[in-house]
Amino acid sequence: MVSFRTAVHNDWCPGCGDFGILSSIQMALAELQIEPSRVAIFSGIGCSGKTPHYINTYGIHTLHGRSLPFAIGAKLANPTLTVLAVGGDGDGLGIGAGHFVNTGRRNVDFTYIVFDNGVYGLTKGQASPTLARDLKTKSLPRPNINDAINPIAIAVAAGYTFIARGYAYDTRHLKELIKKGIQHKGSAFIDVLQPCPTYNDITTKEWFGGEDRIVDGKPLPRVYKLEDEGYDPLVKSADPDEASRKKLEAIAKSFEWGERIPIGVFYQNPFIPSYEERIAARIPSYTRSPPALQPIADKNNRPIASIDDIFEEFLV
Amino acid sequence: MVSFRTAVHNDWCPGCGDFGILSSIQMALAELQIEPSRVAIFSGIGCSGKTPHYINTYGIHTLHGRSLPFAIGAKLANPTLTVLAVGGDGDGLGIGAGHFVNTGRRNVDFTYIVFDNGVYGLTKGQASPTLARDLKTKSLPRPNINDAINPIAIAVAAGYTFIARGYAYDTRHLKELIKKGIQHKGSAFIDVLQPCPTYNDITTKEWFGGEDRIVDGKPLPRVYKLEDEGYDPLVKSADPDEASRKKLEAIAKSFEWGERIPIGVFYQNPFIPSYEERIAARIPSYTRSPPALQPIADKNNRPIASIDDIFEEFLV
Amino acid sequence: MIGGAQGTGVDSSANIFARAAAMAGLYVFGKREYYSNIKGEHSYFSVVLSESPVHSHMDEVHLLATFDSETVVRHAWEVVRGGGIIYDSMAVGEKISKIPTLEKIVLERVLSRLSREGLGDTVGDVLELAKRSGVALYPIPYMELLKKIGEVIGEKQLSALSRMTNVVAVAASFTILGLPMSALEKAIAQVFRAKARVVKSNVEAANATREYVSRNFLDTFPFKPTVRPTSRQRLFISGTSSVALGKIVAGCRFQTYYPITPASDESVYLEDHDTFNLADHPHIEEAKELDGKGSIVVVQSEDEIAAINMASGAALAGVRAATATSGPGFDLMVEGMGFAGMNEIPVVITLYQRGGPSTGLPTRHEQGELIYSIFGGHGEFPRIVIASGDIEEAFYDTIKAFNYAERYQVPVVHLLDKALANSTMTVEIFDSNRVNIDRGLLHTTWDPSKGEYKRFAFTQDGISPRVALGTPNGIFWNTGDEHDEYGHISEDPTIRDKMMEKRMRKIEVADAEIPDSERVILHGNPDAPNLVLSWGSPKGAIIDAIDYLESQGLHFAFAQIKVLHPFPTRFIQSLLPSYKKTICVEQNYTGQLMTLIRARTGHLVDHLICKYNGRPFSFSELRNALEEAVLKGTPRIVTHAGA
Amino acid sequence: MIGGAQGTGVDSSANIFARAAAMAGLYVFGKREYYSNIKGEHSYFSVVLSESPVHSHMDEVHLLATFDSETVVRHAWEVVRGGGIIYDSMAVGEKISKIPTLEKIVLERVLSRLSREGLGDTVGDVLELAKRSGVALYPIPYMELLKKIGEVIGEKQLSALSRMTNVVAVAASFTILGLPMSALEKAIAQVFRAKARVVKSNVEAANATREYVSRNFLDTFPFKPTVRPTSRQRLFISGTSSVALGKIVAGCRFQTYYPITPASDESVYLEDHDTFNLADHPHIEEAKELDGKGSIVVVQSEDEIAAINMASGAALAGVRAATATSGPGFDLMVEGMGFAGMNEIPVVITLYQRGGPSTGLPTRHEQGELIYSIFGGHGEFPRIVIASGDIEEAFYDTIKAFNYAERYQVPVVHLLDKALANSTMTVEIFDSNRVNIDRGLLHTTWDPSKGEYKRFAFTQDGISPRVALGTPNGIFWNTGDEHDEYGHISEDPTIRDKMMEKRMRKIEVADAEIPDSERVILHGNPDAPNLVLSWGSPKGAIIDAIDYLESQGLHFAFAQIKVLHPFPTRFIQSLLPSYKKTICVEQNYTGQLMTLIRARTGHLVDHLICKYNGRPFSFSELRNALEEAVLKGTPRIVTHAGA
Ligand SMILES: Cc1ncc(C[n+]2csc(CCOP(=O)(O)OP(=O)(O)O)c2C)c(N)n1
Ligand SMILES: Cc1ncc(C[n+]2csc(CCOP(=O)(O)OP(=O)(O)O)c2C)c(N)n1
Ligand code: SF4
Ligand code: SF4
Ligand SMILES: [Mg+2]
Ligand SMILES: [Mg+2]
Repeated sequence: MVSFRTAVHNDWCPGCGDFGILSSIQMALAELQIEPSRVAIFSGIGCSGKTPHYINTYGIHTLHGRSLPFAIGAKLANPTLTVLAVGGDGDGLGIGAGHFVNTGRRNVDFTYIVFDNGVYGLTKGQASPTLARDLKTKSLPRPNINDAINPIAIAVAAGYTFIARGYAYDTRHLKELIKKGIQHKGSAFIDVLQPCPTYNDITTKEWFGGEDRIVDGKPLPRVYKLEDEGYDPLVKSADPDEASRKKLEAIAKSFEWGERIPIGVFYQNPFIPSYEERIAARIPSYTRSPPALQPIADKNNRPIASIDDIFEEFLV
Repeated sequence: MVSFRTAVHNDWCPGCGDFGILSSIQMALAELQIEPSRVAIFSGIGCSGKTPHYINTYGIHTLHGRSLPFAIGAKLANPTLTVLAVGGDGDGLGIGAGHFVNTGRRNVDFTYIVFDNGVYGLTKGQASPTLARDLKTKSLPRPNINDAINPIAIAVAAGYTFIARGYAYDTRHLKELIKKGIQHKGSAFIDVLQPCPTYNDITTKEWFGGEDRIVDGKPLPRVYKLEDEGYDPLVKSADPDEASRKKLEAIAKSFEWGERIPIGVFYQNPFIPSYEERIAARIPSYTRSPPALQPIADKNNRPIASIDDIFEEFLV
Repeated sequence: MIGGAQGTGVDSSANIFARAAAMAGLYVFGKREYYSNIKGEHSYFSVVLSESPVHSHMDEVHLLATFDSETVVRHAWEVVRGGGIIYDSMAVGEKISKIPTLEKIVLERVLSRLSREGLGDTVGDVLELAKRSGVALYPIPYMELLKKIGEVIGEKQLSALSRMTNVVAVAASFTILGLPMSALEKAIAQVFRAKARVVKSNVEAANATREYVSRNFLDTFPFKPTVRPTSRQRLFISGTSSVALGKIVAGCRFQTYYPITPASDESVYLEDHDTFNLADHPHIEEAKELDGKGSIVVVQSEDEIAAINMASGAALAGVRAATATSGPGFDLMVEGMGFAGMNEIPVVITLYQRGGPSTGLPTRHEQGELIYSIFGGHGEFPRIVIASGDIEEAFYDTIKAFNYAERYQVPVVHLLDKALANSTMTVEIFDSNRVNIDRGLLHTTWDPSKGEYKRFAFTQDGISPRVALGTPNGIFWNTGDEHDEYGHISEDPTIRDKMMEKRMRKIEVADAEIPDSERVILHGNPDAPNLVLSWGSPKGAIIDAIDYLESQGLHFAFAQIKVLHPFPTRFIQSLLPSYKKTICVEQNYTGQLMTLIRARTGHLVDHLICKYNGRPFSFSELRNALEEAVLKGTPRIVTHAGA
Repeated sequence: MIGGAQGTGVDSSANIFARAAAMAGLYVFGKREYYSNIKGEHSYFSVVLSESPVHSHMDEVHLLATFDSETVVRHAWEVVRGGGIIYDSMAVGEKISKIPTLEKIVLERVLSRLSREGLGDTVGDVLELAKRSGVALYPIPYMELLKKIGEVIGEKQLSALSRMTNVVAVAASFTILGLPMSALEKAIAQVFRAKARVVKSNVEAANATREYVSRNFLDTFPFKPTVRPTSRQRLFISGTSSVALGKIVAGCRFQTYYPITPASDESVYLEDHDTFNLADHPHIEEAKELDGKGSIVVVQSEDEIAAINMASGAALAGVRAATATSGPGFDLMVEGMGFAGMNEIPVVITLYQRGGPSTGLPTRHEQGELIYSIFGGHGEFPRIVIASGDIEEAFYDTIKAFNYAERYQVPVVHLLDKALANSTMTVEIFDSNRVNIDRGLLHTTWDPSKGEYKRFAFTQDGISPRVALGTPNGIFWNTGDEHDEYGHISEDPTIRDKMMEKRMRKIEVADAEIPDSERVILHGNPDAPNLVLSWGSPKGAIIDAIDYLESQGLHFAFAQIKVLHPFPTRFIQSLLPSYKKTICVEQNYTGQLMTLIRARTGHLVDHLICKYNGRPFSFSELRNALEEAVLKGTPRIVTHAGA
């Protein structure tokens, strides 16, 4: 199996949930047997933003909150690439929330993984948009003043067609989610519960693992798998009413938090055309000859586009 | 009753839905008997953005997509003001979507009215984020390539505590919604269906009014009132499960579109503390003495803040 | 000049008129003014016709065609002695104060002037005043005439008929100007292409109007242009369309935009023309495979931040990518531009300047972003900034912008402005054979035997071999952080120094490589004692003005600076001392080119002619201002023309 | 110098050390270097102690205190002959190549140097080399010593003990430097305030260490500072805290921020101190009503766009409002800044410059935004840009920023930088009596008998009476569009001209009103033949360097420009000709002040000393560079010090 590792020194804190996400991505790509040079991973800024440097594919570590526009630009220019975007919760749902919402409207075929740790890690632990109100992590001088947003519900309302939640320490499960996300034709959003041992002492590995609730001598984990309870996220027809029903189920599930926290696929709708398909409906040659693969000059470096017939409307 | 009219020439197109929203706002303020100088209305850029110039209150016509941060800044600086924000769907849900989502986390006590016309009016009719995919308004060279987002569902997921939809041509109903929104303690979001006769020839006044479906010689309107069907949007206890149930009902209602389009209040939760209350929990003097009302200098223009005790930590 | 309320067809009638005049063999320059409004506010077109090439509009109006009272009230004053006004004979009784869209300040100005002349307060009084100053009046009973036409073409609906008011006004103008109706018919046919019925009824209306005008008015109009029919075809085209065509020819295959005036016209045009033919060169195998079709993907993004960053993402995938915007949108793009600078991504930003600051005057003109486009964005990174002087240049410069971007692997800001964007002009047919495509060090494959691929390999000239995402053996990384040759984050001070120097060296190389002749165009009289310096769209009015002044014995050379960054320092430095008086002409308050020249050369230009009321320089005011600068020595001249 | 891995207490030990030295009566300057990383990467503090005021760090290290091998390997080279290195005696055998956080390029440098000297590849070899060049070695068996201490204080947990490594290193340094342990005890007590147990065990550890060091090493350290106890207290404070205190005193009651290094420390500090006392002036009625408490609302926004616009919204409500950010955030603020300029909103932007472009070197130093802060944002609008030279100035300048903002009703950019933000320094206690609050034309009521309120009333000096939202009879409008005196949209060209002139006039008025003495500070020898020109934080190193060079017979005057816009053109123009050589010193690549001086005065400064490797100028390198500029005449000198 091809390795997706790089020799770059990884400087995340010991025990950071990011490691689990990184290896899940690497495993998913390896198992899907994608040639490393056919993949491009875009990230934002944050601890999470460093991820692409640790993966042996094209890695574009963009600006804070902007991984989605970059990723979409690249994918639309060359739809033959496998495109992923990764980044923090502050990055994607705080400063990047506008792109997050509007990306749902397009259904570009790519996969977006949010490292959801409840804090702004790299800037020393301020509250991120997913931290619940009144929580006071050890990095905060006062309890959090803002309510948390619900990323799963927003993704549903925005129009994502594959919506899932993973857990950073269940790499095998997360890897499968990522594989499904990549294989899904359309925009896949995966919210990953990612403990940050340095700043977030509330939603910790121990808490998710239920180490505070010992039953029969064993911790009773808070995290459970939707698929284990027979939850079916898949829309099976193009009927919009079915989609609406499934969306409501997904949102209902997203409200579960605290004692039981679902992970797995919340919603998947394969019946919405991807943006690439929508472009192809306008521009028939798009699939065969997308922007990045079109020739633009001849061997003498002369432009090959001919605008003579366009001139018609301007000739006087 | 005080008049909220100004002498400024109104240059909206004849028949524009904006007129109905404007007069609903004016009536709501007048009926609530708020003194004009106690109100500040913030707007974005677009046809809708011109609204404050036509209302005799403090009117701040801000930048494209930025009415919410301005409004929130003013309200938090002086919570004794009645603050409204108004703007287009492109303004609020396109370029402004990040503020829209993150404003839900705060529950600042103000009212936000979106003029939802499906197009970017002032820039000549491009598709806005609420226009459904494949629709081709007369202003578009090709059918719309993006899916519409669902503003009601996003507002729910983001945390708004009062969520309603109005119709620009039912000014009496809309006026009541606006009054309720203003009276609600927290962030009120009102999505207003606003026909744009110049560019949007699809979701027109005639369409909303059902003039294409004549029953018994009368048009059968698409728009109906939630309250007429006994829908109850109000959360009645602080129990989060009740709130979750009401949220799901609101979202379920938001999926109705096409043959029947609900207007009215979708969701209201009076149990979430406002941002002002949250600040007051940190800063006890906030309510009595908010930022804009604090004295900062004595009569000789000397600063009155004393930092001597803060020095303690720095003294060497 | 043609004026009326927005949304009533001012645009299309001006378009028909100008096109018809051009088809008759004249050179045409058209300028459009409109409010930031969709319907109802006043808008007007000024069209200059000439037997020789013309590059600007003038303040003097010779023939004013109006549909509504507002246009009469606003513009009658501009008509010269001997000129004429076409107007609706039914509207003369209207009270001026009843015109809702007339600003209070304008209303007061008009009424006080009328009362000073002992006149009343109606539209008719304005016309009376015009008549007193030697202007010919051409009252036309639009509705009556249209009804008659309706009888001929079998159309009774008033709304359909009134849509032809435009053509009536145009045909009346054509008749008064003595221009051939055949050209008008041709223009109508072109504009209403594919709508045969519309063409037919408009032609009927035009003919009926001609008949009416010939019958009712004496043929004494003194400003008739001489028509010399020519077989050479030209283009009659606007700035935004010219840039759009430039992008297609340049090989730009990905464009992003967020709607904004006046930039989005370009993107909407491209959207409308997103597939096009490829030239039938026998040796282009690829063209055949594509059935001879090329295409450009145009994406309307959620904001300008997304627009620039999507374009950069696409550029990383190897396509020539661009975005187009105006001031407020550019503000939101500077962070992304910095990323492109840091990661050496060739991306083109087409920046249509408009009246600022802030939302400013969204539909009006200004050149406010010269210094900003050179220094905007935090930190220091290489970029190239170019400005086009007219619609024809805009086409060729667009192609250059992409060549610079790829050759130097930098973001390129292509400065245009509202005046250029919304003007229309007769130009020589664009010649794609004059241009070439320079993709710089873009490698389509990477041979690993040449060594490991390093995206930011240190090289002599700072330019590193580039590959697109997806290239086998070409894996690289990008980061906005300082980085090593692979593109991995590095905070090492030595690497930092080398990387910073590598990037900045590219601008030194560009400065050395791009010839002065491409960076500064010298116009006018090279032996003149006076030198005008300018950039961008004032070019047209300057050329027309110095041309005129030359004939009056005042001599000017004119250096049009096209590459603003890297600034042609050596050339300008050597040029300046040869002139007695130097004069900057630009449309902003502070004199940004003047500041830039001083920053780069130390030289303080003697005079500044500037304007910031939102209306472009006219030939007339530059003629006067240049004269004043040279003859009276006024150091700062602010001009104010335009309504 | 104290170094170690991030997250292991380098910060707090440096803090204790520096504070203790200051408490002993010394002047202290501390500089902090760290990676954009949370845990594990190398970070270090350099602390300069002096009997007289000190304003900068130096390259030469006299005593290096290390906890980890990496610090030894990176910094041993910087220790001067006669200096000393404190290190963990257990780590000498470690292979250098095993240090994971050492960049390849550093590793290679170190290994090749060792092998050139015929040495091996362990930490011990580095120490051996140091010893060969006359450096004293102070091996300390940290763990062993800590265990012993543990026995004394009854603590067995290793993790708790190892947290005291810091104090051991500090106490060892104190002992070697011959500084009084009483000061160290005081500093420990202050830093661990409220944690009595921690204080106690740390003091025990310090004493045990002193004993160990005295017992094991000869007291021969040659660089001992002389301690002259003083009764006058001073502050030992960082740049971000200094600005925060300035905001409280200035009356800033609303601050917004979005997290970003190095700016957010200021906002987090304010959040932590959001209520404070009001002075007990008997005549302040209001203060009593508020129970003597003032407060500031600090809002963490969703992005920097929201941050600037919330601050403007608050400013409209009448409060003094500010936002603080760094380069990338400032990019996102320029549109909002333009709105504030257009609507004459007084808002303060505290801009902490850091290494650019793009994400750049987020935790490193640069002065990259001078020109950008003056010209950033589309179109032209008035603003004021000021820069502080050191931590003490930063306090007073913060108050000035608000006064300028309200007096001229403009956005003010207050330029600071990473070096200033994260340095700590002993300064005189801030004196609030030296400052006043100037709220300009802010009216708390509007008397309608004075006439209708017009927010943008045309006045002589362009400044209009201002009221806050909510003021009875004061209703006004704002719009980013050009507007009339009420704030309603206007596209009339005449109003446009007048409004543009009104706004821009305010900057002319500021230029006329703000005295030169407030805009340029002259330091050094006024009769010197050489003039240094600079802005911002290089001030400290320049003062120390020219002070030293003066004693060496090289004379310099130094003009520190504090108000960068409006630029003190007349003053600088009159100053420059009096000097033989002029030298710009600044931390960027292109020489932005040099460019600005040329743009404003036409004068080309003779020499540029610049640096862009992310580390601030040291006293040492400026001493050398200034000498080189003057003696060798090198026109451009780039310096490279710092690890
Ligand atoms: C425009 C801009 N604003 C602010 C920053 C500073 N910044 C760097 S990382 C970061 C937050 C990271 O938080 P998150 O996205 O949750 O990622 P995490 O570190 O938790 O993985 C911020 C605000 C920036 N780089 N750019
Ligand atoms: C940053 C920025 N980008 C673009 C624009 C141009 N612009 C003006 S109005 C408008 C769209 C308005 O659409 P919408 O918000 O739906 O309001 P409507 O006109 O439909 O009421 C845009 C994009 C702008 N003013 N600022
Ligand atoms: S700060 Fe938190 S998120 Fe960042 S690397 Fe450390 S543990 Fe991970
Ligand atoms: S364009 Fe549409 S939204 Fe704008 S004023 Fe006209 S009708 Fe109303
Ligand atoms: Mg995070
Ligand atoms: Mg709209």
